[in-house]
Amino acid sequence: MDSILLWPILVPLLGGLLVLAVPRSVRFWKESITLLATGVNLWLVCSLFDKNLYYFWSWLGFGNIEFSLRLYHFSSFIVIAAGAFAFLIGLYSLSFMKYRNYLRQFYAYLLWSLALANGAVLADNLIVLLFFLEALLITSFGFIAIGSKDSMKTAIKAFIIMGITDICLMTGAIIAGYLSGTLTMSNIHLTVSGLGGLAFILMMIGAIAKGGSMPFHSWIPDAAIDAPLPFMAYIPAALEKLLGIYLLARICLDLFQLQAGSWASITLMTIGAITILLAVMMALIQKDYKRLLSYHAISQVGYMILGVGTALPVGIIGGLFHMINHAMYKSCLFLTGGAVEKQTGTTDLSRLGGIGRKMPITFGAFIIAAMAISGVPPLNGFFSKELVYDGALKSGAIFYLAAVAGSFFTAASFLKLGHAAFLGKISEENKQVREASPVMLIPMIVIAAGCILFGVYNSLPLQHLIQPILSVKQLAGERFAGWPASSMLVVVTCVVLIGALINHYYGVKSEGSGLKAVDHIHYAPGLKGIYDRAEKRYFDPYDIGLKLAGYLSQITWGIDKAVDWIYETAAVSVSFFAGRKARELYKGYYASSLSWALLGFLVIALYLMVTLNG
Amino acid sequence: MLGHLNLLLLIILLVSALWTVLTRSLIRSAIGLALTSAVLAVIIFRLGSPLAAVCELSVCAGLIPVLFVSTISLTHPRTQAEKLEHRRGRLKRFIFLPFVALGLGLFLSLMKLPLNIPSPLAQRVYDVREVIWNMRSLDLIGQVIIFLAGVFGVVILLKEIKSHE
Amino acid sequence: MRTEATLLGIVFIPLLGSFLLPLIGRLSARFRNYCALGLVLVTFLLSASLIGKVLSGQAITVSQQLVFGFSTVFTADGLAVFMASVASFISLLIVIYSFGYIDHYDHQSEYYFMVVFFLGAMMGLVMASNLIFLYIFWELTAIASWRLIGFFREKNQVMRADKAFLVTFFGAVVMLLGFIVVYQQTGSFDYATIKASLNGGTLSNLAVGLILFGILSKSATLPFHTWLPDAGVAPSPVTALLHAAILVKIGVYVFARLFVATFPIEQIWHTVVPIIAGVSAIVAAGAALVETDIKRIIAYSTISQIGFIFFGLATGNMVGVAGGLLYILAHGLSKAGLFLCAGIVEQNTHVKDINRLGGLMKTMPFTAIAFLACSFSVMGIPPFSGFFAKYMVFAGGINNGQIGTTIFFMAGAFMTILYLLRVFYKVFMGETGESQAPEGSASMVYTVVIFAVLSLLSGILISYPAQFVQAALLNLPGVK
Amino acid sequence: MFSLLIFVPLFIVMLINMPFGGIRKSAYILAFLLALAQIVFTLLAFFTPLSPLSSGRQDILGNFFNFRIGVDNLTLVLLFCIGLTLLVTLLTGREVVVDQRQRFNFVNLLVIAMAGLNGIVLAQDIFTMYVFLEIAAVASYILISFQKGILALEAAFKYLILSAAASVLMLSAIALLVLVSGDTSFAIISQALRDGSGGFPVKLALGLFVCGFAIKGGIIPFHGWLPDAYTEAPAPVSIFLAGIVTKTLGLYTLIRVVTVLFGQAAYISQILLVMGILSVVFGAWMALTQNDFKRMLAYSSISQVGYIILGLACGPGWGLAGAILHILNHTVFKSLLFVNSAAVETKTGTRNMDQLAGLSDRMPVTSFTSIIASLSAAGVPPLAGFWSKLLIIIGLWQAGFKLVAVIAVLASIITLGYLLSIQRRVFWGKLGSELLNVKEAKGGIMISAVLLAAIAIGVGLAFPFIPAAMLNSLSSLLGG
Repeated sequence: MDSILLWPILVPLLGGLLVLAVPRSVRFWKESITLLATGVNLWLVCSLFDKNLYYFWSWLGFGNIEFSLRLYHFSSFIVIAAGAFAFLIGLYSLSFMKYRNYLRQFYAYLLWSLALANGAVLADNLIVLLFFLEALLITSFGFIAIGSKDSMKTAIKAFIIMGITDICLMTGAIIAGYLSGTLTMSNIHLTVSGLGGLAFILMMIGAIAKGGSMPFHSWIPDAAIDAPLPFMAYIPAALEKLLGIYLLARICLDLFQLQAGSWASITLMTIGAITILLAVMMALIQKDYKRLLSYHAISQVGYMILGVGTALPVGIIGGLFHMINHAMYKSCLFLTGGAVEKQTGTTDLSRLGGIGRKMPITFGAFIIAAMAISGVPPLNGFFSKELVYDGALKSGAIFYLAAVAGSFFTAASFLKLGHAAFLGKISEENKQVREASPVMLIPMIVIAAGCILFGVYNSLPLQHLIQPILSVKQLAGERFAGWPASSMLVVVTCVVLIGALINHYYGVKSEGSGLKAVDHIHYAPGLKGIYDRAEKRYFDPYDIGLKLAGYLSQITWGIDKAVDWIYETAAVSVSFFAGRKARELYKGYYASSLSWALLGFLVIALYLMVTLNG
Repeated sequence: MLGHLNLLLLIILLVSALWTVLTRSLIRSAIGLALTSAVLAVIIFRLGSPLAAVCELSVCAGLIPVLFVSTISLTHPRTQAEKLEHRRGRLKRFIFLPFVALGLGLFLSLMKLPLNIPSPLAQRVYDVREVIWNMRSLDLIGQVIIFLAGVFGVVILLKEIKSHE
Repeated sequence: MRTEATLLGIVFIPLLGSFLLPLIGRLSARFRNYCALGLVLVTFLLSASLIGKVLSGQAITVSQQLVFGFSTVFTADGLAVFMASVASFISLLIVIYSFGYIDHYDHQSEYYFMVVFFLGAMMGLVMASNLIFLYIFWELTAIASWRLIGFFREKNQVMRADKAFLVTFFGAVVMLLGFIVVYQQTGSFDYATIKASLNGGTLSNLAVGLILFGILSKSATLPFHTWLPDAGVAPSPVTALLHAAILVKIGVYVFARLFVATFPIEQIWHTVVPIIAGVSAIVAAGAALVETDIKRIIAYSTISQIGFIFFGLATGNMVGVAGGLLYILAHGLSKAGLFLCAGIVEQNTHVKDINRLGGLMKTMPFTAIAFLACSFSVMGIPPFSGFFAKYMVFAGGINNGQIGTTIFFMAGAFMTILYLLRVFYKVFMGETGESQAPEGSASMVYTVVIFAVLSLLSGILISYPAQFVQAALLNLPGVK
Repeated sequence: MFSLLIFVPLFIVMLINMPFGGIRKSAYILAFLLALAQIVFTLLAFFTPLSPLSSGRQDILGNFFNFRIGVDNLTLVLLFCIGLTLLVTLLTGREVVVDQRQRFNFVNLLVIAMAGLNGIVLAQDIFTMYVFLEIAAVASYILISFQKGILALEAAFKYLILSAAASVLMLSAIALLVLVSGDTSFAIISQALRDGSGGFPVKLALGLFVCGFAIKGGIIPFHGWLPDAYTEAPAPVSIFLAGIVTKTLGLYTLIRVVTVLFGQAAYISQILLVMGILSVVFGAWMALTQNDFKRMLAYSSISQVGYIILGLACGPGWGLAGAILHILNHTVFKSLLFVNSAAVETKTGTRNMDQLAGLSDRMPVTSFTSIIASLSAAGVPPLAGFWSKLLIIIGLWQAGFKLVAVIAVLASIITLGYLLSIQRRVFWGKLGSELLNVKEAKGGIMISAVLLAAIAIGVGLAFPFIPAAMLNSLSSLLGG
């Protein structure tokens, strides 16, 4: 009974309520509350690191529905990461969100999201997990909705996608609970077969959708435009990756014993590979800073899924490492995007350019993060990708190829982005641009430093944070820290990165600007048509799904109308028809009345005669 | 021979009844009714119930036609148009009737119904006065009320017709 | 003895008191309103006062030797008190809302008369402990709803009212046949006697099937559902009352009362009923996605959600049945809130077509937020109570081994999210529609906000209703 | 004692026709008192312990004239209905038959008819019954036509023609019975029928009786006269005809002769079932298509009488008890509906429902009482009609006529359908401009409407409390 486990949930929750409770006119209150709450939370979770704690409260008392929380190595690592991001982004928002509307709501959502995320990570009972995870829907919805005037559509899109996948997750969790007879996550150990397979698929859908993988991704690019930028850095880039991949790892490692080479593993890896490729291809052609980043947020989750999906220790470690790395560099990238937006007022790449000199620190943070995401050694992204490559290659060359190709396009698109935004000629309107405020710079610098730290000194995260997640038996004595084991992979990576650089120079040379550096791919024969359609959202699974739902509802509408027709028309007209016909038999003549009476009598007499002897 | 007489009487009864119904003149219809009742009285008499026969003769053949004729005398004759209207299609509705009657007769004769039953009534013979005054006094009162009602009806309806004139 | 008086009071105070309302209405409209509120309040307090008693496992019975060999007339056990408390509480709020809503219209006395009468009939139905009394109160609710649906008395509305009455009457008389079959089988109409004479056996399938007709028609489940969307022509508090609190819950309650709490039925029904409910849930959800009249959409949503409740109750295990009952609570609160929000929108804008509405968030923010919160609860998003209800219903289904049916219901849950957000977006967001109307009157807005808050609170504090439900479900034959 | 019920009316008829000065003026009062007295008298007799057939009672007049009359519960029910209907008819007639001379005739005929009806009910002799039947019939012909309308004359004539056919059939049947048994007393005939096998003549007599009574009772396919007569008769006469005349002439006789005298054989049940179900269904269907208020009620009568026939078909048991109770209930609610139609017709001058609308605000009492009557007619609890229909359906089911029970139950939906359409077309909807000055009916109509509605409600509410013994005595008329 370690009720201290409740505090990481309660502190941000109450903080959020306080933010809302205080009148708008009190200045600095919401900001200080936010910082205080996230700070306390960070301190709290750090102090709890690597302890084993358990909290239990008989919630409903039946149906295994108990409120149990469990802190152990893996979850403490995730809550620390979440707490750190929350704190940094809270800090960043102080400046970024200034003079914006709905500030109180923004901070409340920020704190609540943290509380819910903590709850979801700490949960040791599936329903507690679902409770917190699904409640995140509301905060995300609110977050996006307050972004701009037209953001409600995106908010709804996000809500629908996540809501539907959460229902899948719920059903999967119920099946898992049914199969194992308990909802306590630490006691569930199932195999992926039969009904368990269904449960796995459903839960996996929930997890990867949380992570933002294809085909549940399409709200993220829209949200990048509509939602407030700290939201992007906070939720899709950091929290949801943490939660989604955490969940996926829990599913694959604890709840189900995923076997390497099994169909479930292949499925996961396929999803991962496809996500990597398709999303990065889309990222490549984006002309908007935030939108481009958002596609990368999707693409990178493919690596994690691919890594975890291999079901090999190296892959899993790589995937998890990539998760934390991605949370870092992607939020850093979004933060630089936010700084650019704040200072220049736009994120449209065609209106940017050359601001690197005006905003050197931002540019520097960008370079580090971009190198990290492209997998340039010795930054953290490089090491995690190498681990994933290793796992992928062991599982199948095709997955490896996809991953490497993804890496190529990632590098290419970031070269384009950096070139278009920070280098080149500065436009007239951006002449007066200045560096962002220190409150915004600190988080970027901290995170960028983190990227370098986790790269150069990668044994810190790997040995202390990630490796203990796997049991000793699973690890089988392997070590993953330090320089990658296979130098062949490193060579290939370097070749690919150099290739990307060459490609960039070729593109700039032929098209004449950084913005158009990848136009030769964009407008390549065959690709152009696909791209055009993709930009028009022909391939948006959300739209396709809605259309399908529309057809289905038309059918059911028809059924409904048909049933109604029976009551409204058929029953009524049969009755009226019968009534009219019956009346026509009696025209009101004496004769007809008499004849009917006579006929009746005859029938009765006949009947009596027939039954006479019977 | 006597059986043939009964048959003859029945045929006369049928013919006069049909004439009563089918004729277009109300007066003739009333006369037909009287005739029918008279024939019926004869039949009843022949079946051995003289009292009933007398009643039938006095009431149905005497009183009622008189009432009818006196009522009819208050009406005005039909116009030509009304006659035409009345004539049209008047009998068509009954075309099926002979066939039904014929078919029914055939059917019944084929059924060979066991209609002859021993009559317990034959063993008891009551005096008519005894029957009327001692055994069926309530019926008698009932008859009186029927007459009362009938008189009311005639009074009300005749007054009605008079007030129309 | 005192508790028996309480029990009789729950039924007869509103039932008989309602007849006074038109008389009081001749004296003072305001006083009549408060009297109506008072009657409902007394009903609620009396039912709430029994909670402690039934939680300890007791059942209160009123006995009287009557014709047909009835010996028990009313029984209040956990299930009944739960239902009575929920229904009377929701009605209480709806009456408060009516103060603001109804005071523009004629025939107010009849309105309050019928609403209170309706509640009384519901209480009688809930407490009844023999089939004939059940049927009597069942039809009393039908009469009241008939008058209420046709409240505006335009031809169209009256036709709809007649349709509702006829369809439910159809179900009811078929159900009566079912009761007669039960009588034929067991020789009694008393629950207790029937149960005793069944002696562990099951009710005949014919009886169950016939009774289901009534239940499905009253609870507006496919294929007897079409009267419910049409009943949307009624005043909004009435639709809230019909859809959320009382009318459609009757069928569900009777299902729980007869087939879960009292009589054992054959195993096949635990499969058949979920399938019917599933089809109903899907069809109605689809229709809700196509429909454009705001009240009809919410009505279809009710039909769809009722399917979930049936699913839970029909699973026949603790989690599922408890989920079904909690669903009644959750759905009652949130759906009442939705209808009352729709009522505010409709009354202030005079538009019901969602394509002609829009952007009302700006002018009626409280209504919009309340609508959204209630929608979340219906969708089953934590921490609203709908989440727990939905979870437990699904869990019940899966524990019963009905994976396929549960997947079917999953699709229903997807569509719930779609159509509710569609309504919200089209009404409160997006382009400004034809008419921009201000927020409704205070009593109306307070009521919807209270409903939204209650939806939330009942989720956060789920353990209280859940414990109540659990206590109510102990030792029932239909709950394993 | 009971023979007074025949003699007092007779005496009053004679008295008021005496050429004394003021006696004509008091005719109405006398008749009114007579009706009241009969009600009180029957109620007194009903609630004092009574042997099944009170032949041993003090009956000085009866002994003096050597009458064969007898009284049992069935008789008492009918006598009560006669008194009640007469009372209501007189009350309504006061408002409708304004002309003094006409009213005098009207009262005279009513009292004569009453003597006839009482005679039918009390008679213990088949021929006596026939004679009194003719009294009631003759009085009815004149009552239908006494207001000189050409259509009414035609209707009366039609009734006359078909009644003549009925008389022929009945007389032939009586003759056959006399042939078989040698006497006309019920006791002796019954004895003879039970002793001998009877054979074809008995069956033929039965068939003839059934057809004769069916014509009098207006059962399909023998109903040709009924709609016209009910529709075209003056309003109070319609009440009288629908309320009691056809019931006594057709149904009471059917019970007394066919069910009691002949004993319930399977083939009788079959015939009654077929006629009953035809009447129920087609009566309801034909009622559905009417636009004329009274004509709809007339067809409704056919349909309701069908239920009574169905109850009879079940034989002794709850079906028979239900049939007898339904006679009472039908008297109450159908009279009430005709009273309402009289109110509407006198105040608006039309019976065409398409020309009416929205009268509920102008005529609240009429509207309310018509709802009570309609619901009672459709068998909606807790009104009286529900219980009798319930008994009939239970009887049918127990007797094994399950399909018929289902059809009968479903037909009650059509019943409710057309009765609701009366509400919709006459009382709800928008008030037309030409109806703005309509006022509520006054005096007698109001009193009778309220009285009948109170009985309909009262019987319904009191039914569960009636002692089982009373039901049993109704259901075991055969001595079984």
